Amino acid sequence: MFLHDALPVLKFTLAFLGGLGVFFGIGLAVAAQKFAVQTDPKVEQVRNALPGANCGACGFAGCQSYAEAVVASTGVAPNLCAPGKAAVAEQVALITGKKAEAKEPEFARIMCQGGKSSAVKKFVYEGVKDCRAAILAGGGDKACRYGCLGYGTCAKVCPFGAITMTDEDLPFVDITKCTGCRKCEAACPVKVIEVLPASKEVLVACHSKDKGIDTRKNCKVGCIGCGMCVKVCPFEAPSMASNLSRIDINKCKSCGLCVGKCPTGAIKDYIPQRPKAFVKDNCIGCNICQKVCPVDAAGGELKKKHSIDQAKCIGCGICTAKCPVQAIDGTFNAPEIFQAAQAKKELKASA
Amino acid sequence: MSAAQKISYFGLIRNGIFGENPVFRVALSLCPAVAVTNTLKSGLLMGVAVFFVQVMANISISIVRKLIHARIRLPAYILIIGTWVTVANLLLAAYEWPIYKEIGLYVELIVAFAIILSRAELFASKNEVVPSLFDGLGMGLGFMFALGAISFVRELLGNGALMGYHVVNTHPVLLFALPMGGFFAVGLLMGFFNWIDIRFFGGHGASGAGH
Amino acid sequence: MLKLFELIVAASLVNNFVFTRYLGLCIFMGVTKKMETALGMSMTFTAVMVISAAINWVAYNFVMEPYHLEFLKILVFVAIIAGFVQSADTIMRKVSPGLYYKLGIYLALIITNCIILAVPLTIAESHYNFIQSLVFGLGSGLGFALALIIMASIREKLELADVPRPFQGLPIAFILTGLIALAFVGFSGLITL
Amino acid sequence: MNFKEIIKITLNLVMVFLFAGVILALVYAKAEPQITLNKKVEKENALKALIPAAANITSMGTYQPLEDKTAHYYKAVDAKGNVLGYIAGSYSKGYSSILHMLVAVGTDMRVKAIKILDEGETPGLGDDIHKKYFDDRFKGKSLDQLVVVKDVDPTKIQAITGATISSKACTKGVRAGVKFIMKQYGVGGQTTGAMGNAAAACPPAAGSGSNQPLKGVK
Amino acid sequence: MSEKERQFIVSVSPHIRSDVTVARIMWSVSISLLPALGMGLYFFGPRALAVVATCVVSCLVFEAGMQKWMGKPVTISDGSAFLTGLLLGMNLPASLWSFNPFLIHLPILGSFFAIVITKVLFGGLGYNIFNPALIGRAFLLISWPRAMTTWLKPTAGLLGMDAQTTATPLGILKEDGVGKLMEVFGTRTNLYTQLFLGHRAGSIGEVSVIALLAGGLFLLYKRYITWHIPITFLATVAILTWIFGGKDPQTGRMVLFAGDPLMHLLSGGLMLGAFFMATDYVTGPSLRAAQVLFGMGCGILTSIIRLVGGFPEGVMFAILLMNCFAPLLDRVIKTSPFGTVKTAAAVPGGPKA
Amino acid sequence: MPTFAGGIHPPDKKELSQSKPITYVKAPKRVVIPLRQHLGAPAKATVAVGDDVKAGAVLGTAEGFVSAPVHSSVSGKVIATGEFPMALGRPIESVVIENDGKDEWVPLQDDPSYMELPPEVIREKIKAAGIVGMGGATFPTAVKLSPPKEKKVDVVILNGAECEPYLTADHRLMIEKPKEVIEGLRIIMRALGVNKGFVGIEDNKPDAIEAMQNAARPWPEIRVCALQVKYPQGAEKMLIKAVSGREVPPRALPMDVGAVVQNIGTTYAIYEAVRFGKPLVERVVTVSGEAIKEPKNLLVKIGTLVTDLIEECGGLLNGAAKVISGGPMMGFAISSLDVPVTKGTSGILALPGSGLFHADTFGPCIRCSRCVDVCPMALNPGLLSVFAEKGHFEDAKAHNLFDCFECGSCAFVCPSKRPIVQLVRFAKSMVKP
Repeated sequence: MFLHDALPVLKFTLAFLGGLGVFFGIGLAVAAQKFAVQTDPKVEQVRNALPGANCGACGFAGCQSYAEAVVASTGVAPNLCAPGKAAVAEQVALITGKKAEAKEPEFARIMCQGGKSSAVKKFVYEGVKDCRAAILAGGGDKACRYGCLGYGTCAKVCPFGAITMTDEDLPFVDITKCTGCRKCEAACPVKVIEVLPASKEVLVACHSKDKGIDTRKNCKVGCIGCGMCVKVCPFEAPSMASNLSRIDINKCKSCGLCVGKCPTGAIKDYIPQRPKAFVKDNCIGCNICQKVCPVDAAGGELKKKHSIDQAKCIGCGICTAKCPVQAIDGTFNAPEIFQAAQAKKELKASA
Repeated sequence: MSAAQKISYFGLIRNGIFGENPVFRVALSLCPAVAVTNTLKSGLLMGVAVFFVQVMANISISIVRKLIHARIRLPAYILIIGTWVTVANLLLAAYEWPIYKEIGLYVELIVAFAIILSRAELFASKNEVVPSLFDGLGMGLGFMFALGAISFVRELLGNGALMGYHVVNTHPVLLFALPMGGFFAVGLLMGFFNWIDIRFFGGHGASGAGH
Repeated sequence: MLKLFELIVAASLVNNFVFTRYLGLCIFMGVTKKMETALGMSMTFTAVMVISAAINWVAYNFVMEPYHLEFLKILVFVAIIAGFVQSADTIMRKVSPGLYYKLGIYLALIITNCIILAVPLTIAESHYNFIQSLVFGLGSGLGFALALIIMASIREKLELADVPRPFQGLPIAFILTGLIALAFVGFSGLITL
Repeated sequence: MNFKEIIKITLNLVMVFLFAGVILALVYAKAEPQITLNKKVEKENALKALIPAAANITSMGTYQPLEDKTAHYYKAVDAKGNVLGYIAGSYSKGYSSILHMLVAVGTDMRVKAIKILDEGETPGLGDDIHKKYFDDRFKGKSLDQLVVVKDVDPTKIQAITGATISSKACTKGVRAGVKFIMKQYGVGGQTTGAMGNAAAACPPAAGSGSNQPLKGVK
Repeated sequence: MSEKERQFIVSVSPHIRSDVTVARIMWSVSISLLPALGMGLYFFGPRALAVVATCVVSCLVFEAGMQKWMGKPVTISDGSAFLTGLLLGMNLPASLWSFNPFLIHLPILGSFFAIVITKVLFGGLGYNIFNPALIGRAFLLISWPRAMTTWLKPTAGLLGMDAQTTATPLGILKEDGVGKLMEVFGTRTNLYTQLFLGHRAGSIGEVSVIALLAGGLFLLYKRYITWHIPITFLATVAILTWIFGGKDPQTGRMVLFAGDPLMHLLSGGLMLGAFFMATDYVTGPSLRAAQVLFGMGCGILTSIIRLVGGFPEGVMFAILLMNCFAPLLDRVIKTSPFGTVKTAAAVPGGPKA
Repeated sequence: MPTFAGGIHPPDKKELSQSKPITYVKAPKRVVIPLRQHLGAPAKATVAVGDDVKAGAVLGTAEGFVSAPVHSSVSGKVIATGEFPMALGRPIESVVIENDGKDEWVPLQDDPSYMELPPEVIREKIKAAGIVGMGGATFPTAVKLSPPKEKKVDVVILNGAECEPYLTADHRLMIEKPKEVIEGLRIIMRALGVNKGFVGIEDNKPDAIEAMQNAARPWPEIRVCALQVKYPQGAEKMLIKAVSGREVPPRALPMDVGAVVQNIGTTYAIYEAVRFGKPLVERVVTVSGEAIKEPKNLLVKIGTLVTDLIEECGGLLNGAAKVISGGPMMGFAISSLDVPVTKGTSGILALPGSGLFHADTFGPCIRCSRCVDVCPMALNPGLLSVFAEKGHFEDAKAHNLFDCFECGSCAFVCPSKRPIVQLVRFAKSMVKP
């Protein structure tokens, strides 16, 4: 009964729709064939990753336009597709090569510690609170012309909110948010920001090339070029050039020896808590550690198990390196040294 | 259905309501969010219509996904969606006539909603029937939730009523009952949710297309 | 003639699709971020609107009404528009790439714009004749173009504003659209059709 | 792409179309009677509400009230066949929309009740024309009393505060309806369709038959 | 501090500035509105005062509260929120302050819409797209149309608590035509005089043309505003209403060149709008050429709405609509920098001193 | 009265020093002479520590076409070379000479027939004297006087506008040395082969106009014209517009419209160089401001430290908060008084803290268009400042950022007290022209 009612409707419907189908099917197929255009395979790939809803939320005229734009221009972000969200963004980024391969993370490091209380200002600056603008007025108000101006341009340009300004008017980098994108480095007019590998955690936080006496006049925490760090470093990492010490990050082992020796505190140690050395039971009491310890932390009676004063130890690892029986653990280089010793032993054994 | 699958299906639904809410987060399908949310009832009914179309479209596209030629994927999907929209339209007209008279045009326009097409392409055309069903459920529910929230605010402010029952006995803010009040309601709600996101969950507060 | 003029004014200003009928919002919010896209979209959209009004009028009045297939209108309208847009897209890309990159790329956006469907539906419901349908399509297109251009120019200006963070992007765009809609109330009662 | 591809695409599309067609045709066949019924019931209810005592309300044909529109008019009789009154559809140009209304007129040619079916007047102001307090102002008014005034005057139509245009438009529409009914059925008027083209020529929109009396629905 | 250690101030030039500040402009505009406000209070009594005071106070509270909440410096002393409140209050009917407890909050809600939605959400002073006071009024008009179109009869009494209500001149014109207007006001001279002095129904601050003109001329004299917007606005309205404003009293059809421009200039909120609202710096275009177009646009839209549109008064919507177009005008109309326009080359005779 | 469009009327404050005759300052014990006092390449040092030099001796030679040599302003011994602080903030390579007090000069040669010299010789003399634009721009004058062949220069304009408030150096020079200035103008005209000369003087210096008119009377080709008082009337392009009616297109030079503009002080220096062969080693400097005990116009040896000048004028009053090198509109604030006067220093102003404008806070742009009205270059400075503030430097560039010459009129009138000039300079530093 019901079907009987529906039949005439069905008849017309199917006839009409079938006709439309044939018309469009042939039309579209022929059009697609006759007017085929060669496209960049990458564009095609991106296009397929996109939802294809042509919603326009990305600000481009549909998915095809966005795909073309994102492949063609490095300035177009891969995460503009709103319906696609993170998953699509990831795919697009991979296809377009906008996401770099995994490598050691890098962080922005501020190479100045001359905050409000330690650096001298040469005048009272009035004007736009932006370092790039402030430097146009008398070259910046810090007496030291290598110092951080402290008007927070880096914090402003950081796309990740990783930089905040401290009470000392110095930038503080939150390394959990910092991606090493170098935006701040590019924006800083005094070039006081360097982006360095995350593992390099002992740095001379000063760029002053002034003579030591001038630096001292301008700032309490500047590098005065005294050369103490050069003398104390076991790895020959720091070197002096134009009144400024510079640590070669390829040589530096982050032992932290220089940090304590620097008379002005210009060398900054980014390791929040230094490892402390401790003596293992296989100590033979040779006293070598006592001799090499730069901070007089190691000691004890000869032939007895030594101990290390945890309050003094800076975890520099010299004792670990010098200990003939690898009895001191806990320093930054301990695993490395133990491994080397083990390899040596095996080599000997095999020979 | 294993326990692990259940969780992921639940995840799909939750994703639709919160993570990728089609209105507040993805910011698509905005016209009905503005136009038919002046009362809770029509808002919810519109939500039901979209829910129905989304679920049915997801299912049917998932079924036929391997048969459709790549060249005509888009037209074919639109046709499938159009079919279900017509079905929803006819059913509403037959069984919910009074409300249908108000929201009819917008039900017909569901066919042009980017959200349905984009879920079809993004999800249903790449997944099996059951996950597609749950994705449709999630998106549909998310849409219903959003429309419910907007129309709740608007009916309360604009008519001093909820589901047609007067709850506030004052001269209401007529603006919110008018369609243009939808713009303000949607804008303010979006801002409000962003504010919550920033204030309490440390989010970036970027909603949808508005990067 | 006056009637047709009134129809254009009504469709573009008094009953502006975006500000008084609340349609086409997704595209509206998407393409008004840049003036350039807004302009391209306006032109393409207006053209497609007129053509689609014509084709759909023919289909509706010569096929669907005589055979009582009105209930298929959604499906048929959307199929016709999708087919037309897709072939126009393909052909244009090959025949005139210059024009394509200026205007053609916006064709893709049109299919997910509800106005493109609302126009033939309104025409079908109001029983406009052929000329009236064309004029209505033109008016609607112009109205949408006007909305896009106004919005794009305002949003360009908003780029420089200190909008509170939770409201940046879409929320403020919505409130802005609401305010424009409030201003467009001034046109109400101008023409009664 | 070759010929086979073309065929494949075409078939593909045709399949989708046909598949859609089947579903739609079936749903439509099921839903269509109900939709028709919905429309019919709605119309009947509207008519019935105007003259609740009537048992039968019959469409008597169409006429042209205002604004180039065509409207139906009806006769209401009770169970015994006594004429209770007449109802005329009417249109009028309001402030921002065309008003569509029904006007019920008693045999004494006074307004019994009116009902606004469709309007798009200013919310909160002009759209009060479909509120009861305003519609009640028409009750019992004769044609010459259908005049809008701004002060309180129970013998005339008092305008809605702040919406004189809408009030006037509404009254104009009612007048058109009353005028037509008077011309048709009033004292001295003919009892048959004056325009000649009455009943049969234009079937009522709702019913499928011609001028069959619409059965009152409870 | 010894002479040697003294630290000087360094900033980029110029090192001297004029004494005109934003606060001074805002407060001057506020002061120039006082005569009109005074006339409004004189005609509409204490209720008018209550409406304006509520608007001013709530605008200040909303601005200060939002700034505090968002952690920005509180800048209400610059007078911009005060001015917004004042303008909003002066754009409302005095009847808004009534004994109806449901309506008392309207000025407060209007202020909320004006300050928070229109201004603060867009970034505060300098960034709003629309004139806050007008949006506040439009919002109230849409939401409470009845309350917003109930006009008190001007009584010139100080105790106008239960004064009668009546229609505004433009309302009468729209609904009943010129005939009725003449009936109410008697003679044309009387009509003009009443409109000029402000003895008519209307918003609190818009009625007295003479007081508004005084304020507007003061602003022009002080150069806080320029002629570009107000004069083109007024001129356009005058010309258009003169051309298209005439109606045949019998047939009601339009008669060209028979309008009454003076009546249109003096009535409604035109003076208030032209001198105080359309000239808002923030929401108008910034180049003078664009401002002329802006003023013309305002005039055209006002005339259209008054003559053929739905509302009796079109100034508010005209300005809001032109606010939408201002960024576009700014974008299209650009300055031609010095030297880009070819001038008649070489005048070796030198200048004529 | 002729002028240009736009401009402002700042309080001119010239009464502080305009009636004070130019007084000669005794050469200080020590002078610091920077090797770069001009636009272009720095001069190359030709002396070393320990050398004895005479006044007028060359300390550094010009390096390249756009450059100028630097001469010693005193006789004595070179006691140091190296970087020394300059008024602009950044240290600059300089020569420090201890004055032996003998004031011994290198031999100078008076050439009374200087008007018969061929143009090339004139240019050569000017170049050798190290003359640069002394209004502040410090563009090497010899370069300005050597237009390429295709650019036909037909008018020379002397800039007597001195529109900056406080400054009266040129004003005094015109009153006290009108004959010499006119001679200088004639030399320039001869060097350029031009027979039309104008002297543009703002109307607030009637005595200068009169003196110059008297001095110019014998020469019909020279005309002294009074100009409307308006800042920045003395800007090259504005002056050309006011005097000749010609507009110099953006990024073009005055010579592109056939005009050459010279500062009064420069013209005087040209006269001295061409007539006597005297290099540019001294200049007139106005020392003024409310925080100076006795404002004066001083004839100063280049290289004299600002401290010495201020002492000469009785010292700073208590409460001096800002010291400016140049005028208050375009000069720059200096942070230390131990900086030398250079060829471009037209004035030293000391302003007291009370009543001083503080630029540390400013409001948002309210788009009042005052800056648009006053901008002599017809730009939209407010918009440029917003672009710079929000980091839209490319947009700023598209709105003719680089046409701005930083006259400061916009910042002067801005009711929001926005540091528009700083923002413009900021934007300029962020994008390439």
